[in-house]
Amino acid sequence: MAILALENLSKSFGALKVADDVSFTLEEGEALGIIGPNGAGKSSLFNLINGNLRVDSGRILFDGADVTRQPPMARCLAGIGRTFQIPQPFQQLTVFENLLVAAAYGARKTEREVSDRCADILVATGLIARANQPAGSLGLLQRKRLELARALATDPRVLLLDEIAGGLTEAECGELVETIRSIHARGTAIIWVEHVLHALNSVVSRLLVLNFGKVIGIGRPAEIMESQAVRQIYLGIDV
Amino acid sequence: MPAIAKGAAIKLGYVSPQTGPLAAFAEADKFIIDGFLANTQAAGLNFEVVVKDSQSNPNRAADVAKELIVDDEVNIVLVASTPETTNPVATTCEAEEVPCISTAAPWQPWFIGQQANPGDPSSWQPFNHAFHFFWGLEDVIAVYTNMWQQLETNKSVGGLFPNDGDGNAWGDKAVGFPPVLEKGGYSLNDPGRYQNLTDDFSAQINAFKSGNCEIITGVMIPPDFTTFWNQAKQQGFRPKIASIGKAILFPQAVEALGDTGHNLSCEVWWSPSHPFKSSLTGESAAELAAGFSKATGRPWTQPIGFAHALFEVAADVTKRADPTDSAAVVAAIAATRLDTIVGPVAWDGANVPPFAAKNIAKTPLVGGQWRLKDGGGYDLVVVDNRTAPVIPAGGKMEAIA
Amino acid sequence: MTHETLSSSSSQAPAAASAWTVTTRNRASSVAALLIVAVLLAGIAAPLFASRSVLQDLFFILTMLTLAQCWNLLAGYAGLVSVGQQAFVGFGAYVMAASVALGGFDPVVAILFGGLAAMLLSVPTALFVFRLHGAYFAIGTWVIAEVVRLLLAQWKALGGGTGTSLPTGVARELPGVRLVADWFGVRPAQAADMVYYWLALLLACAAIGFAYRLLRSKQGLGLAAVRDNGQAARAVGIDPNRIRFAVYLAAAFVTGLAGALIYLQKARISPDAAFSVTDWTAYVIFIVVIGGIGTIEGPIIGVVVFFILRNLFADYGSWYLLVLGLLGIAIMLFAPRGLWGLFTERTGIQLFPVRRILAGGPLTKTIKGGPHG
Amino acid sequence: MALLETQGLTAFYGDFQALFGVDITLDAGETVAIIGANGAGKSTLMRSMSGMIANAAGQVRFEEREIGALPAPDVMALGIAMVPEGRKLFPSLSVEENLLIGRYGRATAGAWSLQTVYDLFPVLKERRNSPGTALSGGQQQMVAIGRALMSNPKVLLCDEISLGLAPVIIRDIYAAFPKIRAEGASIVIVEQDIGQALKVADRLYCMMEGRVTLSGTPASVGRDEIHAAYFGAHTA
Amino acid sequence: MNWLDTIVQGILLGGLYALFAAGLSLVFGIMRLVNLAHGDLIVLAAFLLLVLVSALGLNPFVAALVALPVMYAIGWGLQFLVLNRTIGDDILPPLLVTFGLSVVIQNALLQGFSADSRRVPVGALESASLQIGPISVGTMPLFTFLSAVGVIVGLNLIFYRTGLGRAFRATSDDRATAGLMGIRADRIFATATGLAMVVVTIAALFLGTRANFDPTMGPARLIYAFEAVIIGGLGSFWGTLAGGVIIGVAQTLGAAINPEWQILAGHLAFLLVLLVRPRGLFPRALD
Ligand SMILES: Nc1ncnc2c1ncn2[C@@H]1O[C@H](COP(=O)(O)OP(=O)(O)OP(=O)(O)O)[C@@H](O)[C@H]1O
Ligand SMILES: Nc1ncnc2c1ncn2[C@@H]1O[C@H](COP(=O)(O)OP(=O)(O)OP(=O)(O)O)[C@@H](O)[C@H]1O
Ligand SMILES: [Mg+2]
Ligand SMILES: [Mg+2]
Repeated sequence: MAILALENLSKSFGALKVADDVSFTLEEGEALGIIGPNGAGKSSLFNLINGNLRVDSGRILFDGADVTRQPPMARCLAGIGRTFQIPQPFQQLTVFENLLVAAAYGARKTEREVSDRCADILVATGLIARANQPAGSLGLLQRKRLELARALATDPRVLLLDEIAGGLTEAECGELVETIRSIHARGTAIIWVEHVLHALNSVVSRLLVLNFGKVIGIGRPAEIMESQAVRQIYLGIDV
Repeated sequence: MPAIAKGAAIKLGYVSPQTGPLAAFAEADKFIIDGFLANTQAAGLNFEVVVKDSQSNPNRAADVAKELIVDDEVNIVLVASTPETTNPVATTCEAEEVPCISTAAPWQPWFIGQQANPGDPSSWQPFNHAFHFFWGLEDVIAVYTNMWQQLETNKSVGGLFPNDGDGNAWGDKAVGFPPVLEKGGYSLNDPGRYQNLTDDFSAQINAFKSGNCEIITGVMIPPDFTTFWNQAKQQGFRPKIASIGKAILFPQAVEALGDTGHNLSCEVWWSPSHPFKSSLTGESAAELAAGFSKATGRPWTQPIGFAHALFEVAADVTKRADPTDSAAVVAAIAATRLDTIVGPVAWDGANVPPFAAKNIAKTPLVGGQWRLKDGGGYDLVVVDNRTAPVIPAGGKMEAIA
Repeated sequence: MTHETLSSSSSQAPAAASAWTVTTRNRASSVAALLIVAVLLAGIAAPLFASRSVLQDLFFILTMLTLAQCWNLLAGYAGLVSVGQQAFVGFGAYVMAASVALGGFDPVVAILFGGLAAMLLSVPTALFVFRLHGAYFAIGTWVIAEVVRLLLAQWKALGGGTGTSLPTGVARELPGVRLVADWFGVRPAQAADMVYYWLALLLACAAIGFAYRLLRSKQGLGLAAVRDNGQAARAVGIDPNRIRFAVYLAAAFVTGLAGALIYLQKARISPDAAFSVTDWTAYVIFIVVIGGIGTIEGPIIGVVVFFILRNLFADYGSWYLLVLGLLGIAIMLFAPRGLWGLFTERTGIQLFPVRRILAGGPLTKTIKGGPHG
Repeated sequence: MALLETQGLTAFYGDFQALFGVDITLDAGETVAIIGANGAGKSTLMRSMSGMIANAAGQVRFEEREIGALPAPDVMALGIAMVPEGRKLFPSLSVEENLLIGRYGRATAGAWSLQTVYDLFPVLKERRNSPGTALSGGQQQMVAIGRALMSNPKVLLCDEISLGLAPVIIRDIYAAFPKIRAEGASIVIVEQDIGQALKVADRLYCMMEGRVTLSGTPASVGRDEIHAAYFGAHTA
Repeated sequence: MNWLDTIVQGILLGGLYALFAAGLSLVFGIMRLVNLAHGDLIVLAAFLLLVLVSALGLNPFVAALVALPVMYAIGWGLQFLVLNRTIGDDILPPLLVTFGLSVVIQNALLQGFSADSRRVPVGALESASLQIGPISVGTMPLFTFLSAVGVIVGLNLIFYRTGLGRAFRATSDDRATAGLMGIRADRIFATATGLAMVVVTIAALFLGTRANFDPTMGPARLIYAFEAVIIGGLGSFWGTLAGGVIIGVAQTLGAAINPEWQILAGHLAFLLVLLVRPRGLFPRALD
């Protein structure tokens, strides 16, 4: 059964369409990748799904329920977790507290109940050594890890990942892929926006291509990568 | 004189607005207190005056009154100048059961303003420890109407009363201007209470114009009156008479109006031409004023006389009672019969309604006009003394050009 | 950076769970707890040996401290920089005065009414100002306070713009005053001072206790998250407005109580005084910022500094304010985290720690540095 | 002769030491790449060279002149422009204004102007009047590069220039490098994508934990060496 | 024709408020600096004018020309030496420092000039008026309004049409990155405050000639100025003018109903606008 379904979603900023009649479904436990040129509307799509942006028209169904009009916090509680492309840590809280607050609210538990899980997530995301330092002192890539860790802490059923592999070394990238795979293995559905294709393709089972807010292709990664449109507009390989 | 026999100093507390927007009222304080101490010392009396600044702030006034009573343990609290300072101080003294003598605020805002329910006269209570001497609204109304009678007008009056201690009292339907003016055959056009520091008076000017008012009266703070007066001129509204309380009390305020201050009229509480003498020093009013100008280089102002008189009363009271016995002091204040530099002061209930008879003593009031001097600057000339004939008039009422 | 899969955490094995510990306490805070109890006991007993003038000073300090804690809760923790707290001081005071003077209620009941009324007022206020952000919020709250002041200045039964005094006997009707006067053999005015003082002490302790409990709760953490980044807070399931609303209401309630108590003690009320932005907000901001915003200790230090300054310079007229202004500027420029911030930076001591420190597991070996890293 | 060089550069964030005596050189006309794991101190090095943070010890020399103590605007006026990590466009300025502001502190004539920048990144011309931050990440990166070029700098410092960009855009941007070099700017790039870095760089430095652990030309250093320099000898 | 007159007077009053607000708007828009001392700075400028007029016998308008560079320098120095240190994401430090400054200016003026209320005389111009149809319009209020429009036009040109204006906006967005563009943020801020002080001097000229002023009267007008800025929307100068006019007209209309409502009506208009448009009438696209 589909855990997330987008039906004819549209959104524009003035004349600029960032989502143009977007429809697709995400099956329970599926990992879907989204690629597309810069400015295609990928991050905006995430903002629509998690409620940061209001849709102009269309519906969003989560687990069968219409969440189109719900505010972001309600969607988080329902089970939609996300990371931000430009990291938005709680600067004055420590790394650990960032997770603690996300877990306590996002999973509706007490601090005590979630603290061990938060510590484990810190270990898994390689942030444990920074646990007690203010998040504001992290460098960019560590902030991205914190984004992932914090989203995980909310115990999501669907996890939206926005460009978290950029800027990693090969080895780090490999670690990240392992981490995401293990999250996926636990049954969490994932939508991952990423330009680092080899990482993306080693995790996702379907790939969606967005251009000017329109879905121009969706299918198995291998097929998509071979398609002429993708080669032209995204990879820049002339055919 | 029991206190002096013991050799301990008599402690007077004094509160006035020495800083802040009302500071002009307290300008002469230092001069007066220095003179008072020098004089009493020469007479072998041992006074100590603890001076506190209310900073023109009612919160602060209440605090310093408490300090005087609790920390300095003064025998009597003296307080002067505008309800913003006198009322919190008197209220505190009343609660602390410490004798308090107050002045330089019309008695209605002082007395009624301290009642729990000012709107309900039947609930008003006299005070046990707080006493006040000054004139009242009935006096200023009498003075104004007397002045107005000297000129031919249509008896249509425009009122400018702000929503503050003075304005509410002056505009009060029961004890303020409206009932008396009505009796005197005047029609009062009162558009309503405005807030102080208003930037536009076109509503009032329009109302006065359509009511064809030839007389303007009110109790305003100086910036507001200037705004009003200028705007009135710009809008072509030219009354024959403008009798304004507070705003044109001080010569500096009138000078700020440029040439347009000529023949504005106001009440005169005290002037160098008042025929009274200090019970402390024997100085005449003119001598006191001259002494102040000489010492400070500033022109005389009306509050000087009252600040001086306040200390006269205090000195007199302590002569008649043991200052450390507050009940005796209160009794002595109530029994005061003293000729001061602002006239006779006695809490004998004369000319005061019964509910306030115990706490209020009245001093004489006359009317005056500001006249442009030849070389620039203004003179305050007494133009109507029918309310207090002992005070000589210096001229007749003139219409504004 | 060793890699580990999440499988261990997902099963939430008890063995793994026991490896971690989370604490907020440190050694200084345990000592502090003792210290606080001692100060509290001394505070309760103070009227037995302190003079009236000291009691009055303490009353001032305690009520200002209460206001400062409330403002700190808003600005320091909830990111709501209000310049309009005088609305709640004044409204609480006015409702108290009306209950006493017009309604004939017992003064202590009237204080409660004052607090409740301030809280009621804060509901529509919050609905409005929560739509605004940053400086807009600050100015919005200020304007609302002005509006409330101007409206109450039209309340003729309480003297309009002139204001009014409470009935003279009110202090003596305070519950317990007669009892205290009899027990200690003091004049009613002094007994009243003692009762006022205890009420102020109670209020200040309640304010501090409430703030500290809040900060150590899940809600406190949520509040900090909202302050740091509202959008991210929403994305992890925190409803920023709900949590801020609750804090705003609570702060209004306590501020209203403090306002009512202050004016009950002053026994005279007028709109200009009760809604003074300088007395009830500017000085309070000064206290919090001087002491150290966003800490419980800061306002305590701040109020003491403010009190000392006030007493040192108050008799120098405008020079006093001039010096106060210059000092405020200087502290802000050279110690922007306040005096307490300066102190903790040097020593790492916190009397009311709220930071959750993770320990155990591999951390015990690798973590170094003080509480601020 | 070195155009820009650092000697014994040391930098701190509070108590935390981020650089430990870093020496690098950039010769005129050269492109140098700096690679390293995240947190290695690459951005810190760039910030030190551009005057954004103060150096605790050591020297930065530009055209034989010590500039380590100069604040960012002065460094920029000498001809060192930076494309900061995370783009950092000005939200209240339109795209075109964002470009124009690039020459505020140094309006030297040269190859780069609005026209030539638009030629380099045609998509920017279409969106010239929209607010800079309403662009997508990749478009913003183009503006950030264009903005730095507008001052016709002698040295261009690019921090994580391909981060978050679609492959086609990375290709476009790197395609612009020869042009940028041809117009006379020397370039320092910080790049995680070693493949990319090796393609454009004349020389490279590898950093780890605040130190330079390896330097050389792309031809001379092998993958293994780079790997060792990234993670230290023990994990190699 | 009372209603028409009321509205015209309100618009003219709005000009005065807009003039008070324009400098604030500039500083607020660029530095997010809530300058609580703005009102006191206007009063300070008014005293400067007073000194120039009374000591040197200058015509007030000439005195204003002399005062402009002085106030510019004061503003520049104040920003460069003091306020720059407080600028950041947090609105509190500038709030506190400018509040301290406000207290300092007030009390220094009290020491220097006493609490007397003063006035800058402009002679016959004070009471002069123009008769336009049934309405008489005071010459000085008209001047005030026209100056406000002039100031707004000027600020708009500088802010949106010049390199300096771009630098203002860039610095307001991100100081550190502006540094990379060769912009010296501290000088840009100082220039902005200097410019604001030029506007303040113009405001002081019309405040000082309109009514009495004394050292403590600054804060009373400050709130209207803030309201005008916020109604207009951050960074929009035309919005500031509109805001001033809205408050002015609301006040005169309120007063026409009952003077008790005069000031209240202005505040209520402000609240009403914000209720409908929480970011003001003409907010900048991104903030
Ligand atoms: N503002 C700051 N305050 C404190 N520490 C910082 C700050 N910025 C960076 N650091 C720390 O300094 C070290 C070096 O950071 P830097 O940003 O220079 O690394 P980098 O090599 O650019 O990494 P990345 O690939 O993540 O951008 C890191 O450990 C980082 O946590
Ligand atoms: N708040 C906004 N107002 C106006 N336009 C916006 C806004 N947010 C995004 N856009 C525009 O919408 C388009 C899509 O942006 P979005 O951030 O979704 O792209 P993206 O696909 O995530 O790109 P990238 O891969 O570069 O992150 C871009 O052209 C951007 O300029
Ligand atoms: Mg994106
Ligand atoms: Mg970096």
